[in-house]
Order: sequence, then C-alpha cells, then structure tokens
Amino acid sequence: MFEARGVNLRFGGVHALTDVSFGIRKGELFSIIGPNGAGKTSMVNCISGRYRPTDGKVYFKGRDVTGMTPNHRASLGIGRTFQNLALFGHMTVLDNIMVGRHHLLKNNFLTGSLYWLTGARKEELSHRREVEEIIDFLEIQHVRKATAGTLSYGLRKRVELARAIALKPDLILLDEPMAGMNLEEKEDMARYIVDLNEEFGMTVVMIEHDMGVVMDISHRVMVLEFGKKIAEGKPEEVLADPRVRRAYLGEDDEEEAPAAITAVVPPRKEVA
Amino acid sequence: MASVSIIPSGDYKTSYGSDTTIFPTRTSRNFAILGVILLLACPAFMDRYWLSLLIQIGYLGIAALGLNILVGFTGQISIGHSAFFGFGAFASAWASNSLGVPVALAIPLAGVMTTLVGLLFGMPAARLKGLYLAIATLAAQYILQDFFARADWFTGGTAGTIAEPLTIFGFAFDTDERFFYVALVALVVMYILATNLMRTRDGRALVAVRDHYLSAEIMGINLTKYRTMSFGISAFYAGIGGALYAHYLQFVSVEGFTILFSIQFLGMIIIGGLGSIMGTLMGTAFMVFLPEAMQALTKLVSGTALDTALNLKDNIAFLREMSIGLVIILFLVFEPDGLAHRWKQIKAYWKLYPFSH
Amino acid sequence: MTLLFQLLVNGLIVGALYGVVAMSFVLIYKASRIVNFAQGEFLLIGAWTCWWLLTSWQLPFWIGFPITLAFMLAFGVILQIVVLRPMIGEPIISVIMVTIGLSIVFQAAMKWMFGVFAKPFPPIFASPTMNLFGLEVQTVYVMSLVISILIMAGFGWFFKYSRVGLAMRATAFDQQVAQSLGISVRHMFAMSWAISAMVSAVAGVTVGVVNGVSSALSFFGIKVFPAVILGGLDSVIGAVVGGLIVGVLENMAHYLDSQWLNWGNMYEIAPFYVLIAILMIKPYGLFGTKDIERV
Amino acid sequence: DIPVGHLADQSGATSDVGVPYAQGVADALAYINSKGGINGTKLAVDTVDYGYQAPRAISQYKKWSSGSDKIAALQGWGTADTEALTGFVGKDEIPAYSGSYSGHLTDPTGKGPHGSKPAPYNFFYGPSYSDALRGMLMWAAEDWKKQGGQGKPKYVHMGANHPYPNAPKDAGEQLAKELGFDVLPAVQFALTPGDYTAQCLTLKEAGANYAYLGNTAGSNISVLKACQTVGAKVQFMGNVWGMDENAAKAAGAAANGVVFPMRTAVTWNAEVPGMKTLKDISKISDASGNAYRPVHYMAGVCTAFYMKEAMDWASKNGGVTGPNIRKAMYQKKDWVPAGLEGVCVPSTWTDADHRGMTAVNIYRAQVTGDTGASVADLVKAGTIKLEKLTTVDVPRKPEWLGW
Amino acid sequence: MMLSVNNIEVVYNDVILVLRGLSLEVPEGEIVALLGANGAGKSTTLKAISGLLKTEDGEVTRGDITFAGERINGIDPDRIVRKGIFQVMEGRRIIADMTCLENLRLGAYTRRDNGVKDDLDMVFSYFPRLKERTGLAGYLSGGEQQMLAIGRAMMARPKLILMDEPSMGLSPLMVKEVFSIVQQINKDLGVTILLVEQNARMALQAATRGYIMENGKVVLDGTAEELRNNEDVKEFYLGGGNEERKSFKNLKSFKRRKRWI
Ligand SMILES: Nc1ncnc2c1ncn2[C@@H]1O[C@H](COP(=O)(O)OP(=O)(O)OP(=O)(O)O)[C@@H](O)[C@H]1O
Ligand SMILES: Nc1ncnc2c1ncn2[C@@H]1O[C@H](COP(=O)(O)OP(=O)(O)OP(=O)(O)O)[C@@H](O)[C@H]1O
Ligand SMILES: [Mg+2]
Ligand SMILES: [Mg+2]
Repeated sequence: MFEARGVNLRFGGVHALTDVSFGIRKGELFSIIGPNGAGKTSMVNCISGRYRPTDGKVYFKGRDVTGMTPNHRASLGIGRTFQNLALFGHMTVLDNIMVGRHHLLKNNFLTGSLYWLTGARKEELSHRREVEEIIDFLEIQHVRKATAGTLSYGLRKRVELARAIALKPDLILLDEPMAGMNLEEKEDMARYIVDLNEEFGMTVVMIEHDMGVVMDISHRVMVLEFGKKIAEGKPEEVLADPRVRRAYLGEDDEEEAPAAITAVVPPRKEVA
Repeated sequence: MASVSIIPSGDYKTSYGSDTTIFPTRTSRNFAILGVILLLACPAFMDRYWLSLLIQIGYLGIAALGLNILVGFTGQISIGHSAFFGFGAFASAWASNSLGVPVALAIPLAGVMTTLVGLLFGMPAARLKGLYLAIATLAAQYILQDFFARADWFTGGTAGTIAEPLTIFGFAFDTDERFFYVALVALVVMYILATNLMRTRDGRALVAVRDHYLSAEIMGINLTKYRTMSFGISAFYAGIGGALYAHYLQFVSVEGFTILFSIQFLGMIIIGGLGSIMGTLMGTAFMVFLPEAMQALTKLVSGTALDTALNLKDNIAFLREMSIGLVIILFLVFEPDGLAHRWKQIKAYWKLYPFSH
Repeated sequence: MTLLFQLLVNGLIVGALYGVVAMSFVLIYKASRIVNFAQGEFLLIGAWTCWWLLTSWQLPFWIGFPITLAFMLAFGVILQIVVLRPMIGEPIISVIMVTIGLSIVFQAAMKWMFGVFAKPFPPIFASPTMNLFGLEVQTVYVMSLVISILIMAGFGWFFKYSRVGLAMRATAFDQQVAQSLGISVRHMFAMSWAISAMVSAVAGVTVGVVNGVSSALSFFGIKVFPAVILGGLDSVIGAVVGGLIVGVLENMAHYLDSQWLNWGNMYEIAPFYVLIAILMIKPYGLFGTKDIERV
Repeated sequence: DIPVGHLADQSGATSDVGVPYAQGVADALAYINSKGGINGTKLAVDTVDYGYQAPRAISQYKKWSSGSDKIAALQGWGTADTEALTGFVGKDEIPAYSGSYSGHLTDPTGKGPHGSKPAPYNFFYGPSYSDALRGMLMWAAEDWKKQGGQGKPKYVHMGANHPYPNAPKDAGEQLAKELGFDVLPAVQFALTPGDYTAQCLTLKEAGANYAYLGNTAGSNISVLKACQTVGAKVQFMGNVWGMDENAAKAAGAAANGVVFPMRTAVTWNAEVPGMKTLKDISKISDASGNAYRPVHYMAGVCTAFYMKEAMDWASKNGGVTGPNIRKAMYQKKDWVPAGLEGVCVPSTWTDADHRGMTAVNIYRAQVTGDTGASVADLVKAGTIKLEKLTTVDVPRKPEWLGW
Repeated sequence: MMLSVNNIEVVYNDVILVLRGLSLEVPEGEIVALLGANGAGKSTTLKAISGLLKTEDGEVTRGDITFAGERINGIDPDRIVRKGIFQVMEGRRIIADMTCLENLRLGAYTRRDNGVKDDLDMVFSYFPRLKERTGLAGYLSGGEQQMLAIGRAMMARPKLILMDEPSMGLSPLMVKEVFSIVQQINKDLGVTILLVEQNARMALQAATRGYIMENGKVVLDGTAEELRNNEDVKEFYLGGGNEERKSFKNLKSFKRRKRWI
C-alpha cells in the first residue's frame, strides 16, 4: 500500500528524519510512536505531501508519489487529520466536511453558479447524504450547523476526522487523534478508528502518545527517535524493546509514576 | 452540550434539499420576493435622483460582490478593484464601438475579457499572501490605469470614449427609469449566481483556502488554481459592473478609476461584512447613501444658528467630509464585523426573544 | 553619463526619504499587523504643525522641529486611545478601514484649519541647497537622510533586543497571547502609533520644506507602498532599502525613458513592474519574515 | 425662482483653485439676486461641493435635473464630471458652464474635423486649453527671436498622462512644429507634489527652452522648485489653472518668470470700470472689502455673468429654459456682461462654434523676495506681480474647432 | 483563599451561554485539578479568570472572581498577569516567529528584577531540548512547544498558574516529566496551580483537590483522594472501576454515557 525508502528530511541543520524506511500493508492499522520532536509528524507530512523529502522516495499504491502535490495525493486516496487543529474555522461543520468531498465532486464555478440548470444541485445533495452518514457515524449531528471555530477542542478533533473520512481515502493518517481527550472520549475515538479500519476497510496510520490505545488497537508499531527508526513490529514486541522503554516510556512502568517522576527531573538549581 | 447553532426553532427540515435553499425560511423567501416586486415598481414613484442612486448601488453592488468573493471569501485583499471595473467599462464600450457587438452582448463579453485580465493579474496570487498580494494588486491598479491612458485604440486614450446606450430590439434603455430595470435584473442574477457558487464545490474551496490553505491543499484543493480563479471571478463581476456603468453614463474616462475608488470598494465590503453576499449589497448602499445623507445634513445645518456659531459658511464642505470619515470610523468601532453581522444578530435576537440567552 | 550619475545620486536621496515614510508604516505593522492608510495624513499633520510653529509663532527651526516631533508623539498616543483602542481584538481589515476613515477626516480637517492653498516654509537653512557629488540638492534632504539613518539603526536594535521591542512583535503575532504574557496591547499600540507619527513628521517636514505644504502631500502615504513591500513589511532595514531601491529605480526608469523609450511615465510605473518581479522571486520582499507554514 | 445648480470643488483634489473659482461664481449669483435677479425673478442657487468625485457630481446632477424644480442651467467644474455630464446635459437641454476648458467641448455639433462627441450645451468662459497654449507658443516664437536665440528653440510638453494636462498636447505640439520649434518628447510628472528632480535634470540635459506645464498648481510648484535647484534654464508656460497668486506665493522665487494665460483682462488691483461691480460682488462674502481675490475668482464671476445675461435675454424671449438660454448665448458678438467692462474679455459663441474667446492674454509672474506674508500683502508690496506681456489673437481656424 | 470563583456565568457573542453558575476555590500553595468532558467549559473558566475572554467576544455576565481578596473580573488581562496570575493557554500558543529564547524572555515581560537570567538557566535545566533549538519556535515539534509554553510561565514567576492541558500531545515520558515539574514548581517555588487536564489519572495524582465539571457547572468536588476513590470518577475518568483496565479494542459499539445532570 505505502512504502517509504530511505526518507531523509532536513531543515537547515535539523535532521528531522534520517534514512527512514518502512512499509504499510493494505488494511493495516499502523502506529508511529516516539518522543516529542522525533519526527513523527514530519513523517506523516512526507506521506501526505506537505513536505518533500530531501532524500529518499515514497510510494503509494505502487506509484512514486515523492514529487506529487498534496492535492493530487488527496485524489489518489490519502486523507489526514492534523496535530494542531486545522479546521476551516469560519465554515460550518457541515461545510468543513463537504470540503472533504472536493475531489469527488464534479461541479465547478460555472455549473455550480447555475445550480438548478446543470445538475449541480443533484450532485451536491447526493454527497450531502453521504456526509450526513459520516456525521451520524461520528455522532456530531448536534453541531452540524455550528461554526467550526467555536467548537470545543474535542469536538473539533472529531470534525477533523469526519472531514478526512469524507475524502473516502484508502489511507488515512491520524496525527494524535486523541490528544486532549478524556478517557471516555478516547474510547469513542478508538472505536471510530477501529471501525474505520475494520468496517470501512481503510488503512490507518496513527500517531499517538497514549500507549494504552496504541497497544490495544494497532497491528504494527514503528518507533522513531531523533528522526531515526529504532524499532518496528507488533505492539507488544516493540514495547518490550528496552531502547523504546528508555527513550519513550521512561524506564519504569507507568503505574509507578510518582517514583519515576523524581528520577527524571534534573537536579534543580537554587533560584532566588 | 451547548449547541451553538442558531436555527430557528420549530424549523425542521425534511430533506437535504430544503436544507440548502438560499432562504432559510419561507418567510424570508417571501420577503425577498416582495422586496424585488417593490423595487420593480420604483420607477413609478421615484424621481431620477433616487433612481440614479439605486442604479449606482446596482452596478457598484455587482462589482463589490466580486471584490467580496476575492477578499471576503478567499481572503485575498485587493486594492486594485476599480481598475478591473474600469477595464470592464472600456471593454464593453470598445466591443460595441469598434467591433460592432450589440451592447447586450458587449456587457457579458466585457465580463469575460475582464476575467482574462483578472486571471493575468491574479497570477502572483499563486505565490503571494496577505498584504504582499494586496500591494501586488495595487501594482495592477497603476499598471492598468497607465494602460487606459495609453491604449488609444481601446480606451480612446486620455480623452475617453463614449458608450452607446443598451438597446434591445430597438428599445433603448437610455433613461434612468429604463436603465433601472437593467441594473436590477443584472443585480439579482449576479447575486443569485454568487449565492449558488458559494454553496457548491468551488465556492467552498475558496472559503477553505481562506480559512486554512494548508489543510485545504491536503483536502485535495489545488491552491494555485483557486487563488487565481478567485481573481478571475472577482474580475468578472467587476467587469460586468463596469460595463453597466459605461452604458449607463454613456461615457468612460480614465479619470474615474483611481485607487480612491478601489478603496471605496473595500469600504463597501468591509462595512457590509466580509464573506457575506447580502452584506455586500448593504455595504454598497451604505457607501452610496452616506455622502448623500451627509450632503443633505449639511444643507440642513447651513444657515442655522449652529452654522453661524461655528462660523462654518465656507467650511461646511470640510465638515461634511469629516463626518463621512467619522461615520465610517464610528460604524466600524461599534460594528467591526459589518452590517451583515449586525443583521444576523438582530434576527437571532428576535428569533430567541424573549429568551435572548 | 553625468546625467545618469546625477540621477543615481538623486535617486538615493529621494529614496532615503521614501525609506523614512516606509519605516513609519513598518513600525505600526510590526506591532499590530495594521497597514495604516492614514500615514500620508500623518506626514501632512507633521508638516502643517511645523509650518504653523515656524510662521505663526516665528519659532526658529531648531526649536519648532523638536516641538513638532513631541506633538506628533502625543498625537499618536491620543489617536490610539480615542480611535484605535476600541478596535483592539477586532478583525485587522476593519481596523485598516478605520485608518482609511481617519485619512478622510484628517484630510478634511487639515484643509479646514490651514486652507486649500499650498504654503511655503520660511527659509530654514543658511544655504537651501548644497552640492552633493556634483548634484545640487536641497539641504533638507540631506538632513532627512541623516535622521533616517539614525532612526533606522535605533529601530533595528529596538526590535531585536529590547524588551518592549519583543513585546511589540509578540503583540503583532497574536494579541491574545501577548495579553496572556502580561503585555498591555494598548501600550504597545499607543507606542507604535506614537513613534510612527513622529517618524512621519520628519518626512512631512522634509517634503514640506522642499515643495511647500499642501494637502496633496499626503499622497506620499500611498506612494511608498512599493518600497514597504519591496523591503518586506516587517523589516525596518527592509523599509529603508526598499525606499532606496524605489528611489533609484524611479530615476533610472526616468533615464531610460527620457533617453530611449519616451513612454513618459516609466518613473511612475516601473517600480510596480519591478515590485511584482521581485515578489515573484521573493514573496516576502527582500527582508520580510516568512510566514511559518506548519501543520 | 430659477433653479441653478452649482457644482464646486471645495474639499477635493482641485480645491486649491476650485475654492476661489466657486466663490466667484457663488458671490456673483448672490449679487445678481441682490440686484433683483433675472428681470425680477430670483435665482435659486444650490451650491454643492462634490469633492472632485465624478459619481457624486452625477448623482447630484440627477437630483437637479429631475422633478419639478429642474435646473435651468448648471455651473460646473472639473474635467471628469463635465465629460461625464456632457451627454446628459445635451439630452436634458441644460446649459452647463464649466471650469473645464477642453477643446472638444467647443464643438457643439460634433461635426468638427476632430470628430468629438457633440457638446451643444457646454459653455465655458475663456480660451480653450489648446487655444491658450497656441497663444503662448506664438508668443514664445516671438520671444525666441527677441532674445536672439540661436537655431530652433526646443519645446516640450509636460504633465501627467491624464485628460486635463493632455487636452492641448497634440494641438500644442503640432503648432509648435509649424512655428519652427524642435518638439522634444513629452515629459511626464504626476498630478501630486513630489520630487521631480529627475525630470528637471533631463530637461536641462536636453536643453529645452520652452516647456508647457499642463498640471495644476501643486505639482507644477514641485517642478518649478526642482528645476530651480538643479539650475535648468527653461521658460515655463503654465496653464490657466497652473499659475495664480497663490501658486506664485507657494513656489516663491521658483515661479519668477513663468508665463501663463489669463481669462480676464486684468487682475484684482487693476483700475478698470468693471472693477467696481467686482468689488461689490466681493463684499458678498467679505464684508470688510479688503480681501484680495485671485484670478480664478474673477473668472468665476465672469462665467456667472455670461449666464446671467443669457438668462436675461431668455426671460424676455420665451422664458428661462435651457434651450432659450443656449439661444441667448448666440445673440451677441464680442460681448461683455454689463457692469464688467474691462474685466471680462469680449467673447462670442455661435451655434456652430463654442470657442468663446480666442484672444489670449499672456501674463508673467514676477516674484521677488520672501513670500511668507499673505497674498494680499505680497501683491500690495509688489513681491508678487502678475504682469501682462501681450495679447495674442489666436486665429479662429475651422480645423481647430473641437481640438 | 487565594482564588475564588463565585457563581459565574459566561456568555459568548452575547448569546451563547457557556458557564452557568460555576464556583470553585483554589487555596494558596495547592494544586487544584479541574476535570471535565470536552466542551464542558474548562478552558472558558480559565479564560474568565485570566481575563482573556474579552478577546474572544466572551463576557462574565454574573458572579465574581476574587484573587487574594481582590475582585478581578473585568480587569484587563495584562493587569491580571501583573497581579500574579499566569495562564498557559490551550494549544501552546507560543510565538512562532520568535526564537525559544525570545519567547522565554517575553515570559518574564512583567518582571523588573534581575533574576531573569538565572531563571532562564533554570528553565533550560528543566528542558534542555529548548536550549538546543535555536531556530524559530514555530518549527518546534508539538511537545517541544508545550515545554516552551510551560517554561514561559515559569519565567513570569507568578503566584498562580492556570494550566490548560499541559500534557496534551506529550509522550508518556514527557507527561511524567511535566507533571513532576508542575509539582516541583508548586513545591519549590510555592506557586499555586489550577490545572485543567484530560489525563485525570496524572492530574489527580499531582493535585490536592479536584473539581469535575459538566455543562458549565461543577458537578463534583473534593480532595484528590476522595475523587480518586469515587466510583463514577473511576469509571469515567480513570478508566475501569476496580477491575482491570478494559481494552480499547473490544469496546462495545454502544455506550452508556455518564452525565451527572
Ligand atoms: N518546517 C520545519 N522547519 C524546521 N524544523 C522543523 C520543521 N518541521 C519540523 N521541524 C523539526 O523537526 C523535528 C521533528 O518534528 P516533528 O513535528 O515531526 O516531531 P513529532 O515527532 O511530531 O513530535 P511531537 O510528538 O512533539 O509532535 C523537530 O525538532 C522540529 O523542530
Ligand atoms: N469563542 C467562542 N465563541 C462561541 N462559543 C465558544 C467559544 N469558545 C468556546 N465556546 C463554546 O463554549 C463551550 C465550552 O468550551 P471550552 O473550550 O471552555 O471547553 P473545554 O471544557 O475547555 O473543552 P476541551 O476539553 O475540548 O478543551 C463549547 O461548547 C464551545 O463551543
Ligand atoms: Mg507531532
Ligand atoms: Mg479546553
């Protein structure tokens, strides 16, 4: 489905990604984890086309898409959500999601303007129907007509997901979909993601810091650290890897957090 | 969970079709139709002065709508709109004078020609953002103005050019009473087209580009295409507005299309409400009526005790200019989001009355 | 050849003046992301004030000019308090429209107060012109050149290192965040408007001394847009460089025009063509900060 | 009452000349009313400042031209608005007296060789821009000989690329060629004050001898000053709106020697019979009677009085209507309104030729010393002097009609 | 009581009522956690305290907020900061076009003492990564930005820090670090902290007291201890009652939603 070969990404002196290669199989739920600043988002950006690797190639459905623009990739079937919310703040939730249908719609500024005469109305309405299904699926009916910018954080994340689903992507990239959610909401979100993967048959790439979620729902996990891949494999294998434990989780199990806390805090200087 | 949508209560839609109409409720639709009918009757009871103001609102409103599509919906500021307006005016006059195209066809043709010019000057939009783009449009303003003054074959040079009145089947729309209908029909048609545009694919894409162009691109929207296209559409509206202006005044001169005029267009849409179609019309009306109202007001003041007390006499003109500026300022201080916003709030208030919270 | 050289010198001198005006735009932009369309009127107000002090009060220039600057400082603060303060937090474009409103008001007010006729400045310098590299130039241009260099250096430092300079930039970036840091958005705005008004006055007086004061002088406000953009909207140094480039460009274009093209007004239009060309290569001008595009 | 519309620019871009001109018109009309109006009927004058914005002029015109109190005549002003209104006043048959002196407004039938739009209801008092320039060129040709100039004198047209400065450009350049001038490529400068050193340097380099300044005073002053600074020795020729007492004051020594055409025969302090009426008119807005009135004020008065006399005739010959006023304008030859003898220059309009005046009075501005004081004082002290050079009779050639 | 919020009501845009009579108290020197579902109004509460509502067209229409005995509602946000309340806003909100160092220096904007340099070193010793990143802060990764935002708050040396979801987007290791730093700031510098968190487990471990809000109101409050042992809280915020944590994978497609009102 997707493959990265020797991807390097540099920003000036910063090596965001160094020689990362991996593949994602069709129908997989693939997680990328790693410490902050490890290059996870950068990797996803390389997949979705926001960044172009300084070196290396990315393939999607067997095609070399390295030099392709993001909008072109979207029409090939890559959809995504963003770590820092990127909704269209002044549009309604409904319109936000309808934007996701962009590459599936045919009407343009001419036929659209002539709404009734050119079948644009019919087309819009049929897509509207599908969008409503997504809305039902994600349980955001009540905010359908609300302006996206005024929603609370959690709801916005959900709308983003809805927008990405509306693209009907084959590969969906989720950048920390559960950040800022409480347990209950995480559970909801996890359920949606699993459904997407299992029932809608979408291949999912997910960046997430909640190990519980990652362990439970992902098929395979890749770990990045300082832009390098340090592990890849089944979740439990990866989490057992001592390097991962040290670099990412902190040596001790999370249940014993308080003890760990004192361990990681650097000696503090005397401050006046 | 607090639902923030303000949908009139008791208004349940039974189909998606009825949920995407231009008018959210039947009452509002009926009001609009009634409004148009009332307007149709205007020439019967209004004098030429009022008609001429309404006609101005008509052609300026069309052009301003174009600007709003560019600025309000796509988020690209332009301070060169009057140049496109002027281009439309000259193009239509040129097409009918030199090519012998009937005026009724010259007007849309002028729209198309202006679109091409708009696309040309919209090209920097692919790379420039915000005020950098705005100043690039300022360049368009000056370059086009210079072109108008030079292109004798097209504009008649600095001497200007005459434009024939619009004639359909031998019936000349050459008086205010008659031209009023032309302006009204054009206005309604152009506004409906814009409304449709904004509720379909490309319109949404324009707004998406404005709100978050990075994620818009990832949603499959071709940024370059839409940024440029927005200039094209905007220029089309400006061109149509300009063409109507030409055939209404029947004379076009380079002097008319200055940067000040461009700024006035900006004023119309900001005061009306960025990104609001009906707001554009309200803003245009505001900017057309404001100087007239101030003029009338100064008339009232002159000769009164206030006049003598302040010793205005020769300076009343300055007082009027100042009050025009002041009204704009005060308006924006109290309603920075424009007339459309205030209108919405009034409506929301009455819908929820007496439970305003 | 000498003509070319003289034009070059003239371009630099006039360019420095554009640079001063451009700088006053940048100051406001840097603190508030507002493009002040009333900048030209600031020039005008400064020029009239100085003129008034020098003619009605018969003050010598070296007293009248500093008083003018002080007045403009106060004027900027008051203007900010009365008109712009209520607009804090409102859409930038609405605030820009307010500055357009202000320009209308000031334009009319100045005409009301000082009349519609151009008025000459009393003679200021012992020798009104001096010879610079073989070109007779107005002494006051040289004065503004010197002042502009000083101002530029001052602001370069100010925005890079001073606490308040940083705070101004933060305010421009995001008013809400700035407030959350304890920065008084009002103070920042007041300060930037005040300084900007003062800098404009330098330019206004310079132009006034050369051409006489009249309302049309406010046209300078729009004329320097290409300079502002060329340099980069938020760069003080860029403003000056942009001004110099536009000044030289105008003169060079005029040279080309008068010698070969005979287009007539190349000097007016050429900066705009060059502007577009440069922006296509450097979309944020020569020194402007790039927007951060991250998702 | 006889409704009369008066468009004035008191606050706009051309207010520096618009204010005195409009004051002249307004005072004259008020004076006429104080003397009983038009054969006993008062004029109902509506003076409106349109800020030099054509759209405002148009909507104002619509107000005036509709309804029951449709105006009988219009006192107009600028280029853009006069042009825009030409078609309307023709259709509505409202005589429009403007301050725009474009040559093509002088062709009432549109049959002139230059095929401009017919302007049957447009009038102005004074030589057209083209004729004024022709007159000055004829003077310049003489002057060159008198100065003992060697070879062909070099002439250059200067101004913005706008309708108003350009109006006489072709006419001037053509005549200059005929008169033996070497015509240099036109030099442009904007309508606003600015730095025009570059223009002056090229003038100097090209060695121009005579230059026409087509713009209004503000930007002309900038050119005069810049040319003085760089030491370009050019004889500047202003246009009617380009030079007056106020401009001479603002430009100071730089204005010294500039020649320009004048519409009236004399300036304010002259002693001619008509000045008595003029002083009375001036008292309308200046009770003290001390005000110094610049040339534009006087031109405004003359313009208003031509309209007044035409109305007088019309009221006796079928009523004060537009067509009658127009007809009245054609009744006399070389006429001066009663009471303004020696001030207004005799003019003639015919239904085929609206070139009211082809005699061009050429004046020279003399500025000696500091110009800080008020215009009245400067003129009294002789620091500013507008000195008459000559009157050139520009031939009324048919091929120059409407050009 | 250092901070007390009495029965406040907040309205956005003159029409949208978000807080409906919310009250809470923050005693000096403690860490108080504020928990609640998305959209409950937690961020709104913090903004009401810090005065930042105004810029979002929000307004406290009823009730009052007192800080150290002084009523502070209606005061401008910058003056509230000077009084010693500093908010770390949701979503980091660092100044993207400045460097880390400049961001940190701005944190100390209200300070006039000369301990700024030492505090910079202190922040860098907490977050060594920030020292390495010399480019513009806008290019930092999400987690790095969060560190910067917290560091910036420390630079202000406030009496009370309002933290809006400091752990959002941080790796597990960082989350621990951040919470330990929060505790340390509280203990060592004596700063009182009002903490809004989704990570209820960590929050209730660090905090001394907690409030749970729903729909613009506080529905439950008590010491951290009490809340940790509350069955409802356990089930809906901490995950799993007494039994083992349930797997995210095997959730039923229908769910019972907990609503206190
Ligand atoms: N456009 C850019 N310019 C410069 N540096 C960048 C850019 N984008 C990312 N970086 C740098 O690359 C590194 C990796 O960033 P990235 O956002 O991919 O991290 P991440 O793994 O997603 O971290 P987090 O979990 O905190 O979100 C960071 O050090 C960041 O500063
Ligand atoms: N600027 C605003 N305009 C209108 N409504 C708003 C605005 N900001 C927030 N709201 C509404 O107020 C309610 C509470 O929002 P708030 O951000 O305080 O929630 P929260 O508890 O912080 O949620 P989260 O955990 O998702 O951050 C939401 O329903 C939201 O839609
Ligand atoms: Mg990331
Ligand atoms: Mg929140």
